[in-house]
Amino acid sequence: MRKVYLDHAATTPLLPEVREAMLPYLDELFGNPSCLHDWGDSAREAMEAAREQVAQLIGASTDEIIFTGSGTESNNFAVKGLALAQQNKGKHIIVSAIEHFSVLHSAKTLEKWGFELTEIPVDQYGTVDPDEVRKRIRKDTVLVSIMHANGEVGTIEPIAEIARITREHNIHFHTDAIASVGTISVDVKELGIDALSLAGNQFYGPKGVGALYIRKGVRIMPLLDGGVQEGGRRAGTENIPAIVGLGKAADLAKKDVASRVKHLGHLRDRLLTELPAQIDHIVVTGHPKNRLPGNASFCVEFIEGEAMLMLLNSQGVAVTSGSACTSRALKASHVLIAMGLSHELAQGSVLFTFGIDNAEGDIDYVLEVMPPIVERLRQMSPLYAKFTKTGKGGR
Amino acid sequence: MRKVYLDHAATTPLLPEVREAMLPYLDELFGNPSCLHDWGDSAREAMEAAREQVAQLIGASTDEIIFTGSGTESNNFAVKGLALAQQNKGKHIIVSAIEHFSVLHSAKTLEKWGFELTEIPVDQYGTVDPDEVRKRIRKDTVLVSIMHANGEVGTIEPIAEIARITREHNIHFHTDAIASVGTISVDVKELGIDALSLAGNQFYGPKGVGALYIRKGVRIMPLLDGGVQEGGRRAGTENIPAIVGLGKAADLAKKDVASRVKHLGHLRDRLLTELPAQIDHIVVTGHPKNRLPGNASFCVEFIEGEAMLMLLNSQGVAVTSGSACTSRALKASHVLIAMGLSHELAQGSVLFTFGIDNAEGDIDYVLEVMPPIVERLRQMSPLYAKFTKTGKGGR
Amino acid sequence: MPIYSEKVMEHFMNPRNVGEIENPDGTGEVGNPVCGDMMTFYIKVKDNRLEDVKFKTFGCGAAIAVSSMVSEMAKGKTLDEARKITPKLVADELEGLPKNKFHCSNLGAQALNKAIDNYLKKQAKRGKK
Amino acid sequence: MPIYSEKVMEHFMNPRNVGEIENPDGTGEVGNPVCGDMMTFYIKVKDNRLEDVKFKTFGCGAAIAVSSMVSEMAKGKTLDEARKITPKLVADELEGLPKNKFHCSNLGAQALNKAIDNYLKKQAKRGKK
Ligand SMILES: Cc1ncc(COP(=O)(O)O)c(C=O)c1O
Ligand SMILES: Cc1ncc(COP(=O)(O)O)c(C=O)c1O
Repeated sequence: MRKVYLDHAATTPLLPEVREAMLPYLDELFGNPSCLHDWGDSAREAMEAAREQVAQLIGASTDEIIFTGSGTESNNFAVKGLALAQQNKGKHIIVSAIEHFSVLHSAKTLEKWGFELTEIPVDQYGTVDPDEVRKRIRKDTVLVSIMHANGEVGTIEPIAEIARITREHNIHFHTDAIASVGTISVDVKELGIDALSLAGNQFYGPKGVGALYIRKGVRIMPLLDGGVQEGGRRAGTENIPAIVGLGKAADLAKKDVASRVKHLGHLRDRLLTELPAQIDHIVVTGHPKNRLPGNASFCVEFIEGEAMLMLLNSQGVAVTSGSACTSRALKASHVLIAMGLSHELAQGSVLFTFGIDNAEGDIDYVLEVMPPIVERLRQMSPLYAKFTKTGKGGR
Repeated sequence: MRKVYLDHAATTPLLPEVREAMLPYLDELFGNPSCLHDWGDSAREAMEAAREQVAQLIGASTDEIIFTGSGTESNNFAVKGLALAQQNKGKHIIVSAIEHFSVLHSAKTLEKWGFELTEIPVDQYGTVDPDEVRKRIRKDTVLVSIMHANGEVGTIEPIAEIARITREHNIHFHTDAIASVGTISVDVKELGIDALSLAGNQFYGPKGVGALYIRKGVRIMPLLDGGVQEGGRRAGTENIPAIVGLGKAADLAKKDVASRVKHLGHLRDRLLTELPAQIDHIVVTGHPKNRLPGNASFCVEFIEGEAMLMLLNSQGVAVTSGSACTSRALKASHVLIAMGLSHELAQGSVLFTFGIDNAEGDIDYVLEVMPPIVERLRQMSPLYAKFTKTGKGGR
Repeated sequence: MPIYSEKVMEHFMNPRNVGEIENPDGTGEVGNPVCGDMMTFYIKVKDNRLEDVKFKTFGCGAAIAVSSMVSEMAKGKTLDEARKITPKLVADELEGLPKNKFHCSNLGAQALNKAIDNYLKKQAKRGKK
Repeated sequence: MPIYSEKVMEHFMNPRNVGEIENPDGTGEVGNPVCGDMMTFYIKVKDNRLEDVKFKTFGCGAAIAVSSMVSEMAKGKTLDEARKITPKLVADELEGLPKNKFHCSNLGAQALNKAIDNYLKKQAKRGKK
């Protein structure tokens, strides 16, 4: 059976070059970069080279890059660390309603710690209106955190516009660019932001490593206290193999970003147009234009996402869904709900995310296996029965 | 030139079996365990098998193991998370004066957040007296955190005795066992503790992964907010290759712990006796009996540790030092100072930590190269000159 | 390690008794799409026995497998016997369900019970007439 | 990537002018072992020129390399010229020092200056006699 991985939003495979770059650091070059002997020297050298590669990818300088253990850690670090460092100035923060939980729940933790939290709504496409941010800024606002691109629906936010507003008001602005860095070009200077999160396993680098860009001069409280690694801002023995892998992935992304955008964009556009041509009562979610090149997300009416996902998996196709049943907490995607979709429609969520290894044949295969799956589940669905009998219950 | 790595306290190399176990997860088995398709299933299966291996190593059950990104993260998570979860009960915590900075600085952060902190002193061997803990327990004490073994001087603490006291008082007890797990046998039930930190790269497993044992029923606040990974207690895409490696390292450690203790203990004892036989004015630091089998730590009078370290490195020998000059913050080891050593003596710190690959020949080599290095630095030392002329300045 | 047992997967992939019964003797509908799952059971009763059981389900793999299993367990049983199909029994027959999916087995048993209630209510009405 | 430049390593591994001068014309001692480094400089002066410079140093690699470099830079210079050996010059000659080791170059220049001070004080005393 054909095996087609279309869940690159969840995690990406390692590029062979990335794996090759890592291997020596899982072997004889196992040193700890804090050490002053040869083993430490090699590790330090590798780490600083990787820092340069990551800095290059996003247009930062090396002393603005802090390595972390994951995208989630970068987001927790940024949101909590930037807010706590400024609590004498004010205790109000702003995030969007469609942030990843690592931002949203960090913000809620700050709420427990005495901060006030404003969630900015989004429109039907999942876009944040910069004016809405402007309206909600208060005298005591110290941090705005709005994601660069949403991994679930692919929508790219107008970060540069928002950053212009936060700069006018002298408020720190963090953006979660975990879903975008390495896939589309991201430049911290062009965006004009103060902090940015990225993660290795979103662009063919390893798991267990992320980075936080933090603009020179911006103060942040550590999330991980301990030794003086990373200039005292992030303690703990550095994960050198993963850091080296992240560096290599950054290097390759920088070189290949234009061709990635083109290749992924083509696959996405095919699926976005051809799947609805074959299946009735299916809705594209996310922004029609400003969206990640690899993201094709839909809601299929009258059926539920987990069942779709499992039947696709039985045909060798790996996808994900924002339905309540697929989440361990049994809640429909907060992103889809914030975009104004009904819970019923959100239940039919299915998300295809492409990677650089996917090819035309993969789209053909999806177009072949998906319609019968939808048909089969609809034949089982009491909602579809009601709709076909009464014409009611559709959108 | 012979290359002899004697800095296993800083980090250990990967065992070949560990590396082999990891490789498939850096390759085709790259899935995210939160996903419901085949790629996710393989990742989840590997992760749960590793959890079982780690649980086995320390006598815990699988639902008591939370994977983290490092030893430092485990310590931050435990200290902050256990204290914050109980702040309605009380706001006093107790740690020892020789904790690793990831515990000590976490405790200081809690102090900033309104907790009160008591540091327990240690004796000349770095041992915590359980009675000192008992004396300092207050009505509002909610957490005691004392390390199982100190990585710098090797001293093993009387954890079971202390745990008996904290249990009497119904206070949670966390122990940082990062320096001991995998090297000596550690059983959470025998120790009678509520939480325990361990890290992969201390026992031939990978960097970038740690674990926190947390006894069933003990509540903890997350350090990393976000998704519902690890039962909602530690968010972020799991670092599967590293987790698999940690599991394998745990499995090997469980099998080999007795032979490791014997082998390392023998090397340690040789150096602890033979080096002072060859070099005058050298002091063994740490406990003479209750000490980690791989740890031989000394202070050499009249000379400074970084210079020793560099000259040893020029002979191919990798060691570490607790001298002020070797620390990026230019402070002598707080452990040595807490044990009552003078700053002058602490400057002469040199730490040899053995690993399972070390052999008799490595000791012979150290005994060959070390005395001339000490002699050479002493010839350069104004303190030594003063001592030889006046007999003053020695201990 | 799939989250579902082999038995759940088998029933999900090949669900028994999917469909509607024309002129059913009783129907039971539970759940709603907001909370994720929705099941409608149709029964045909003869001599106090479930001669036929069919269902339609909107929901996850567990919901579909539970529906299939309940329909299979119920078919041929007397109404009293069918009442004794508890969520626990259904989950056991399916070789277990993930903790967060256990509510699906509640739904299945409920839907069947509702269909029986519906049948009995209709009977009572008919008796009155 | 070693933390030290090649030049620092070279001076550390082969320090010039280690030792004491018998009956020195001046000595300068700076630092103390608590803060990590301690240096003693010995000078021999002839015709207002540093005819010989020697040192003893307790300290890290940087401290030893700095001592060696300062001694080498100073040797043969007039006292006035030797006064102009600034920490910055020393660090530059050593092809840089890690940020947290820059204080070592201060110590080196200070010790030399102290030795010159000591020489001048002795001269002044002798002059008075
Ligand atoms: C936008 C965004 N933020 C944060 C994360 C969290 O990353 P991780 O789970 O790897 O820590 C993700 C993961 O997909 C993401 O897409
Ligand atoms: C006792 C102890 N605790 C904590 C740590 C911190 O571990 P890491 O730097 O790997 O996070 C170490 C590291 O050597 C240790 O020895």
